Amino acid sequence: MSTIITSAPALAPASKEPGQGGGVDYLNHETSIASWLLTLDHKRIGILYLVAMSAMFVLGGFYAGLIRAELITPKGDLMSSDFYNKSFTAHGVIMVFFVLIPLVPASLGNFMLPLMIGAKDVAFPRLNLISWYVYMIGAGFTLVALIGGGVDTGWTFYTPLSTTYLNSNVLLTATGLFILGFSSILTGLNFIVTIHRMRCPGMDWFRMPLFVWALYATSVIQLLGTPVIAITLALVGVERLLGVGIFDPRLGGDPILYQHLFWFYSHPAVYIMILPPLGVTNELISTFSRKPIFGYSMMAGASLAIAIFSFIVWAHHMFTSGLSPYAAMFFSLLTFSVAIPSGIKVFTWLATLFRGSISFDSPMLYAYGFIGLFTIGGMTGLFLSTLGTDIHFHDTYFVVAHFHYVMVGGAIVGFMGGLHFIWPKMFGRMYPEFLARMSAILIFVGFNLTFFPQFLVGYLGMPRRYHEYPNEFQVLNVFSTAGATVLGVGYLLPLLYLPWSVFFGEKAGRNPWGATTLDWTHTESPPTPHNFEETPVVTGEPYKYDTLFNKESALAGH
Amino acid sequence: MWDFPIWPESASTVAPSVEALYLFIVALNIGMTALVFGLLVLFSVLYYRRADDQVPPQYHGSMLLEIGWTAIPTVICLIVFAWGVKVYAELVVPPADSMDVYIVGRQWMWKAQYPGGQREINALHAVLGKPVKLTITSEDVLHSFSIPAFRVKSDAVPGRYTTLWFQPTQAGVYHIFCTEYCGTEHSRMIGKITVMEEGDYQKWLSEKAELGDALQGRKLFAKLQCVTCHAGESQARAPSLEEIHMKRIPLSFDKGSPVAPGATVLADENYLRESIRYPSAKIAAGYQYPSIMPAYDESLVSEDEMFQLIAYIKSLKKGQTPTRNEHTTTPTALGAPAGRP
Amino acid sequence: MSLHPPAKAWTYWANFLALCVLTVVTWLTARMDLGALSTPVALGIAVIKAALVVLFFMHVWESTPLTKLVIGMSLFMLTVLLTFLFTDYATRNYDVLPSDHAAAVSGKH
Amino acid sequence: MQVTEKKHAQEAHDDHGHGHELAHHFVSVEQQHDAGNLGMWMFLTTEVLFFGGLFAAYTIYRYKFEKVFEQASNILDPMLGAINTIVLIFSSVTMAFAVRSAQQGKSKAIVAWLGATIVFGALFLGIKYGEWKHDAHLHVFPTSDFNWTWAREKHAEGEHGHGHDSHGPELKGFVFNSPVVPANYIESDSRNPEAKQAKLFFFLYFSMTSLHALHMIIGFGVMAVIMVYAWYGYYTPHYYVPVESVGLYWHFVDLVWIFLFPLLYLLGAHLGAGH
Repeated sequence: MSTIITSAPALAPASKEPGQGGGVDYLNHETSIASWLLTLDHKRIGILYLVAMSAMFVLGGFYAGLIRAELITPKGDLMSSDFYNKSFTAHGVIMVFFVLIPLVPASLGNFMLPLMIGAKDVAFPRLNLISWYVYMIGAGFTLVALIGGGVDTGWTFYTPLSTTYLNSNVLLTATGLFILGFSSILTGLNFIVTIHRMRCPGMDWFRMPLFVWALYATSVIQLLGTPVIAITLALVGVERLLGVGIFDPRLGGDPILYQHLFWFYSHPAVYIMILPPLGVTNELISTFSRKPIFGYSMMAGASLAIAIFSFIVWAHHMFTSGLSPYAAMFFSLLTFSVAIPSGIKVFTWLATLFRGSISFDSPMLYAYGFIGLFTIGGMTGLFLSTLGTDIHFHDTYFVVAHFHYVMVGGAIVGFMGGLHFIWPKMFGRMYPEFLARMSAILIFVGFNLTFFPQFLVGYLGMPRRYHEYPNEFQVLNVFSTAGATVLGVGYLLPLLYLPWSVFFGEKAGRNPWGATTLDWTHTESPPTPHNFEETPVVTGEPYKYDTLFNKESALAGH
Repeated sequence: MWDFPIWPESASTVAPSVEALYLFIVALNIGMTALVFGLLVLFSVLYYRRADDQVPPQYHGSMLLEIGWTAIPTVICLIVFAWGVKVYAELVVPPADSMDVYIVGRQWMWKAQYPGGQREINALHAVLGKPVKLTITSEDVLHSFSIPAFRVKSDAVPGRYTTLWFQPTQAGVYHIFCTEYCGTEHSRMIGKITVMEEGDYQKWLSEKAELGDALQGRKLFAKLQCVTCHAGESQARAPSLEEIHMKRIPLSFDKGSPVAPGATVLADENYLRESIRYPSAKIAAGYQYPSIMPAYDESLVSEDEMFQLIAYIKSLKKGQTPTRNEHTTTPTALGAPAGRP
Repeated sequence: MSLHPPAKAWTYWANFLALCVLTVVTWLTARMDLGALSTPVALGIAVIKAALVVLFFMHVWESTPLTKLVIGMSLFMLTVLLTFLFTDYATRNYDVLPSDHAAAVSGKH
Repeated sequence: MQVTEKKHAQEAHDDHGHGHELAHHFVSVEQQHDAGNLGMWMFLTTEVLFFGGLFAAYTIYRYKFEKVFEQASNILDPMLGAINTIVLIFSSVTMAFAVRSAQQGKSKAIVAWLGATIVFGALFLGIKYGEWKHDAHLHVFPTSDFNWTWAREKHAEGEHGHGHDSHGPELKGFVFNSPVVPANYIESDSRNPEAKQAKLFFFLYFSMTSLHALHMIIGFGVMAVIMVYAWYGYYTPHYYVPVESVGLYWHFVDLVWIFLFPLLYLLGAHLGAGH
């Protein structure tokens, strides 16, 4: 067969395909509530996750607001220290476990993965729906504990504080997170099998979009890491219940062992959060500069390398914990190994942009923000992987700033870029572009204003999780809170205009961005229930813009 | 009052080392960030989309560039790592002539004990230019002892000792923070360290003078009936403790002992502590397993008293072990020694 | 026609027999005092038994390279977890160390 | 992306009109089978690391408290462990034959072999229950009831042929009716740091064996469902992924035990044999 393009992509955002509007798509072929709650369609499950996680994000953001409000003044005048501790625990638990970890894989990944590899669905659609219900049940348990009673261990649940000394609802929270872990495992399992077994004919490993590679690497971490945190939390629960001192030195146990087991998962978990946004950014950079990703195989390899390396660096969270100095040096050296593939990614994007045809649609603005914030977040990681400086920075606001740059500046901003990119495919409608760009800029500015001062206050030595603090830290904290307000407005905008656009937005057309992957070229917006009318057969690389914009196809579009 | 510092005071010998490394990484950060942001802006200006159907040249990669941006960061990382280890070595290895101070963390206060027996809560005093070694532990949960102005920090871990040292280079009063979240009043677990001249320090010490730690420990040594077996010359029941500190002890590895053949242990504070809490853990060569010595757990010897006992053992010179008097009775393996008042 | 032709019945019985023999062997060797060797011997036999189960009962002998990769990956991660944990526990200065280590850590100048 | 299209899905449906055998989103029965098989292996990978957390804790504490762990291990009966190993291996064989029957399309044979697997699995759990009951008599359940001094004494008595008649008064209401430990034992145990270490061993012993048992019980449930389906001829040589998956699962349960047996039972076996 010849390699002709059977459906020319639309060039202009507003161009309409014949058949749009009257067709059957996955949104309108069934509309009852039951058809959503019992759906086996990966696209609908992705949206179910999106809704659930948006609610969680708002809740987590609410707690963040409380924390920032308290920290305007050095004295603990707004709330009691107990409530403050419960607030930052709730903020951490919700944001880490219920937002960041499933954020991109479960929503965007679920929606895009089968579309991108030319499959009708994920390998195990029923399991996919079960994952969502497991997520909801886990969330139910945890929210009852967090809001009903409150937990004040911090999201890290360090022993023996969590096992022996606190009378809050640790057990219920741990149960919720234990259950939640299975959601993550099942999603990862589903994705790996889907990528291995469900690719359409001709979709070789090195013809997959890079987002798929990122999801693959993420799923490996989810599969291999999550079970360890599950059993660790189970041990914490048993220790509370039976009074066995598995982590309590008074009873013969070792609190440092808990940290080892906890970070064996929780450090790789950071890469569960950041790898998928890194993958999404590839799609954005390529599409909006109309260039193939520079050094595709190196980029794919870097994702896998990050996934593997992430498992051998965990003890850098423990340099001051009484870790053996030899182990500290060992883990410090290994920690630098993660920096290399991360750097490769940033350089690769820059090289991709070189001599590109760059358009500044809102997803691209988010991608720019992502690259900038991820660079700062990644580079400040050097201070923390280096032994000599980490001792000073450990457990200060410097760490808080660093991981927010990676987790919020990276993961959330990358997610926002991906969401704005995929939105027309999801709902077939465009959002108001001006508001979207405003939001991207507000988030970037607000974010930096919030978290850059925290680097400085961290270098001054302000410890994290402080309800009260010495006066000299106040100015920087006020800046931070002011920035958080701007950031909040930035987040609020999409919460308003995105739902609005589902009903009132302009029709998007099949391929408003001129992207080249299967999800854009071979499905309608929104896609039909089974994605592809006919199974596509791939014959070339994923990013190739010169054939898409030759004269004939440009003419055919008009 | 709104003062607005962005640079913490630099008041110890290690602080400049940490700062130099910090500044080096800051420079790397600025360089890399400037490079990335600069290129982003530059490319945006040069290559923005001028026409809807514009198609740029399609590059697929360059081996040379890719090797370059893998190799150069690797080299930079190795330099930073090596420098980091060098500074870390300064941070973890105290000078031999350091003054010992013992720190016990508990919810939510820091308790300090000086060799002379002086005690303080949430406060510490040090002499300008004299190295101090802190031996830190916790009575309950994890804490972390941090003095930002000195760039030092160490967790307080229940059940074992960690150490930290500093040599102040500037007189003044500096913050002590607890940086490991430890429960409700975590943010109130703070204190002040006062660095003073030698003369002022001696004056302060004498005002606070109590019985010395070692002297207190000597009393405990008799009260807990340690002296019954650790009797100096006669080593039939237990090894002599004279000048044992920082000696390398060959361990018993005959039948039943939990250590590997040929193993030795350094008799540092952690070993002394372990041998009091769990006598059978590592038995000196020549003594049988399990130990006939009762285990002195937290209900018999508090963490404070443990420091006093260890201070005493460290101070024991040849021939100084007191002789047992007629009132001391032998502790039995099952029962505890008589309860403390 | 089946997706995979079934294995010969006798291979399962032979495997069973081998596993039983190894179980008896490991039990007998454990009753002897082999000193430091006892744990490696017991674990070595366990590894052989596990390999027999994996290769023949779980059909990995004739499975795809992918399955072998998956197994290798999980074992690799387990090894990382166990051995990297030991970098800490085996070198902590209050534990029993070879003599030259501790002197370096304890700060003797 | 350069793409051509062809009517692939339709063809696939026409080739295999076996009703339930091919779900709509798969192209072929081979693809469906391989997906199911890979999925199960992935699941087992997570199981390896799930148990791996416990194995890590076991390894560290065994390294730290080697002596006491040996003594504690000596309380367990390696003979029962060995018998149980063989029982479980036998249930693995019957499971292997169940999968083989599925490959051959013999529905009734699947039911028979799975039935045999459940019977031997139940036998294993029965023996395990007997061991736990004995452990309860020795007071080695890692609760506040734990008493190391008592356990060592009673165990030594048992080995020297004094039998278990010399127990104190029976405690009613507790699931195993263990004897009450005299106060002086409790006092001496609380002063003995080794009791804490032994308690850690038994905590790990009970959590590992009960987690293992839990996996077996879950396996029983899955097998029961599969037996019902098999009885009605649901599985064919084209579609037997569920049988194969439960087979892999059961062999994995066997594997865990193969490691638990030496780690828990054989560690101190030479101590007992020396008497």
